[in-house]
Amino acid sequence: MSAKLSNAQIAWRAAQDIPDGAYVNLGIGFPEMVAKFKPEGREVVYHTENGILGFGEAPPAGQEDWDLINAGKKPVTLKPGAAFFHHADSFAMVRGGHLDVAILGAFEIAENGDLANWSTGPGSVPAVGGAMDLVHGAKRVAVITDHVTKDGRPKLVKKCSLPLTGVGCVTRVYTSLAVVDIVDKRFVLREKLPGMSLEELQGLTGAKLVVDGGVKDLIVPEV
Amino acid sequence: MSAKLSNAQIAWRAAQDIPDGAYVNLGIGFPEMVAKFKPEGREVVYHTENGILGFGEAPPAGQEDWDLINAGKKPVTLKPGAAFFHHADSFAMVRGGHLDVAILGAFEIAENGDLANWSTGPGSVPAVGGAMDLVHGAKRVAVITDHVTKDGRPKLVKKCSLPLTGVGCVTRVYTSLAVVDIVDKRFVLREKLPGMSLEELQGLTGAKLVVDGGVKDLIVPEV
Amino acid sequence: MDKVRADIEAATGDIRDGASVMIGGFGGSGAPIELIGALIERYRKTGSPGSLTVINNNAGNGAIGIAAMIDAGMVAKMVCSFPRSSDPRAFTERYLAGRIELELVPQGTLAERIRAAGAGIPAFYTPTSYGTQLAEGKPVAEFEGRHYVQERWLKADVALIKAELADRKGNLTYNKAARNFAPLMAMAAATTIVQARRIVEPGGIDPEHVVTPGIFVDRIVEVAEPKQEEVLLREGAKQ
Amino acid sequence: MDKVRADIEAATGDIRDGASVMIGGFGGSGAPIELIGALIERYRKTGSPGSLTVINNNAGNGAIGIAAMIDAGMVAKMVCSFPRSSDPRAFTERYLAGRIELELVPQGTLAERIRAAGAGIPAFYTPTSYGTQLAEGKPVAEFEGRHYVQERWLKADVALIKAELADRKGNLTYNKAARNFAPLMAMAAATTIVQARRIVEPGGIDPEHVVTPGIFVDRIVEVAEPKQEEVLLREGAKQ
Repeated sequence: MSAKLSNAQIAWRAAQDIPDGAYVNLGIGFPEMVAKFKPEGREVVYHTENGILGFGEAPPAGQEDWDLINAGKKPVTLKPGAAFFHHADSFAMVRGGHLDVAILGAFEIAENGDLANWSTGPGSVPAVGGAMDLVHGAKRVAVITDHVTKDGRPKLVKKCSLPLTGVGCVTRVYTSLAVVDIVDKRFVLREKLPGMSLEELQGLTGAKLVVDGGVKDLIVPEV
Repeated sequence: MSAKLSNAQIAWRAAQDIPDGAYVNLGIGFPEMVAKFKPEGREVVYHTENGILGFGEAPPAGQEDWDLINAGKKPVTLKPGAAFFHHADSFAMVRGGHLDVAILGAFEIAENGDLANWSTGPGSVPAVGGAMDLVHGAKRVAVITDHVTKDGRPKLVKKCSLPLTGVGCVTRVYTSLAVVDIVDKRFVLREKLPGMSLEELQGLTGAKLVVDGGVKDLIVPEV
Repeated sequence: MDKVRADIEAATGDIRDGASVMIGGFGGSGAPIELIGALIERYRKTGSPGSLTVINNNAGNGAIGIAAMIDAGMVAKMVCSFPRSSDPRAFTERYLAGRIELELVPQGTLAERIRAAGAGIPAFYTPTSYGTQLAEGKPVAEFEGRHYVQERWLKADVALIKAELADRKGNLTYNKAARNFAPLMAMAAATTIVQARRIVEPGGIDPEHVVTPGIFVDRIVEVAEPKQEEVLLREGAKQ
Repeated sequence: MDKVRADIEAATGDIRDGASVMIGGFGGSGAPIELIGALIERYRKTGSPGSLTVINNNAGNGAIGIAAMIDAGMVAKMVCSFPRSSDPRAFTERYLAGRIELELVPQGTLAERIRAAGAGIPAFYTPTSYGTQLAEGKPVAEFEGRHYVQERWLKADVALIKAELADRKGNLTYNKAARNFAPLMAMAAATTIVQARRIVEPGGIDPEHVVTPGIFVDRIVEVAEPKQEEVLLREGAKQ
């Protein structure tokens, strides 16, 4: 198996597609890393479920205000032009289609756009948070993920085996090996690591990778 | 026919039943007059549909602020502890059962508590405003009205002939002749003008006036 | 991200024939007189935008604001709760002559339908209007023994609203009870256009005091000395 | 009308066994630690109030706040969106042992169900959770070709919330993102009890800046130097 992108590199790649002036929600955990790689000169307004628009990076250690946190309960700062609001207004922004982009993590993504990212099934404590709202709210729902699970099984599949977060909601997937769009219930390959053949990539993918137009090289700097 | 209460006297009588600390909405027009007669020492917080809690009386002439008006579009002032909010929050207060009392005008009130007060039927421009929300929202919905129409027909009736504002919503009616509760879909007479016999009053009423407990004299000062 | 536009014409020039237009205000309080004026002027010059559906609590007063739009003949339909005013001639004449359509909506239902559109809620149940003419044809459901009417969200192509302060990112405050429907309409329209008495830099409004967050706002123009509809009416003004 | 109570015990003393209790806060931000503390203390002394249903975004962290309530054994059921935290032991142990019930609700649906209760909306439709386990058993409807799930309002007997400023009539402001669920819970509970960092006279809060109008508030106590849950956690505190 070829080299693959690091999480930081996947986040970098996803960040390149966020347009100037976008309102963006980054899921807790790995997706939060996308903010680090916002291209210079683009202005992005970050939304967090717990009621802030326009927050910025973490404060220096020791200067945390624990009433000023993001959805991952991590301390943040405010940018000029920020606003506070309550949870119903916050999810009006989400559900009402006002966010331009939501970027989430995934356990599995099906070729029809179904996403599973909240429950690994019985035996654990289920926790859904805002994920089910985000997947039906943002104008564009993207996923960042390793291409395969830790034990090498595909995360891009024909049909999700884990409990769904949403039906037909994902439009683009950024993985450690490729960039894949979901169009008409099919995975359409847009970019792949240059060192990897299509056959090799298909072998690590649980559903057909369609080529429709050209496939670009997925080239990401060291970050 | 005996003497009857003036509108001011009807409003005075209704005002006596507003408890200390109540949140109250007074319908536009005649019901607005109730505020004038709030008994000394009672604190009442007035709500207006267009987004104010805690407004006070009209400003002196020449000092009107036309962005500070009530639902009747009349200029008001603010009391200490007032608050502004938008229309959805305003009607959350109404529909959510947070108002203690709403006092409205009426064309007709039926013995089952139905109210008609918004439309005189075809041929005119219908206008409903907040009345249909108020009748299903406030904890107590009272009506103030002349006991009969201008041409002498009863306004308290078996069944409303005009388009309804709400079904089974009125609990007390203050008229120019009597105070009538609606209990189990019947008019229960509580107070009547002392100079008027029950028979006389019944003759001016379009449905049976039940006596259940004593009937007090309706005694109202000159106001 | 600078939502400020050079002038009202630049902010409103793409509103088209047949558009649904939410207009903030309750009576004269909050009425965006200058935004409305620009539409009327364009309609008089070019015949467009006409056949509008206008959503407001009322249906105009005297000969300014929404009444002037109606008089100009650019309004095909009003969605409102209370089409009466101290001088309702403009609407009343056309309504009684069958030349303007009316969708009458209880005020709280109107507010909630607009909020629902902004919040991605396609339908909700309310006790309001149950058993009345205004519920005819609408689904009814019973919850815990009480009857409710199903109401649908109400979206629009454009919202025209009047704010007190706006920052360049679109965060807004309002003046007193002029707030009324504006924060809801800003959420519910595809394009929200604001006239603000003053535009400040980002940071010029305390994040705790923002009433409408910028995400709901698309275009802002400064109208430093806005006309107040009620004052104009009392002056007998025409628009 | 003075909603101020002498102390927390006077404000919370009538909360009973089996009550449903909404508790403001998102993680530690907005958690009313002192109000919760009074309930725990009373439960330890008297065995009451127990068998509570607690409604919060989370299910506690470490050994303070809601986690301490769970540890004390006074919580029969949690209604929340995210029962995970940096130290979720209290809830996790009882949940996996089948000793506490969980109603898992998507976060936006939780917020909207609470608002709906406060706004007199018994049910609404949302796209959230359509086609998932969390929609099982719920009515589904189609509007304009898209599927939605019917959700019901969520009421409670009591709301415990933390405010920044309160005036004696109950008008409230909050501190930054500590606002979160509090304004909604204040609307949705039969009795809303507030701990405020500072109580001011009516007029001490600008009417334009009120976040929760007093009509939604029943009782207020001043807690001048409230503990912050996250700070306590990092100190390893127990409650």
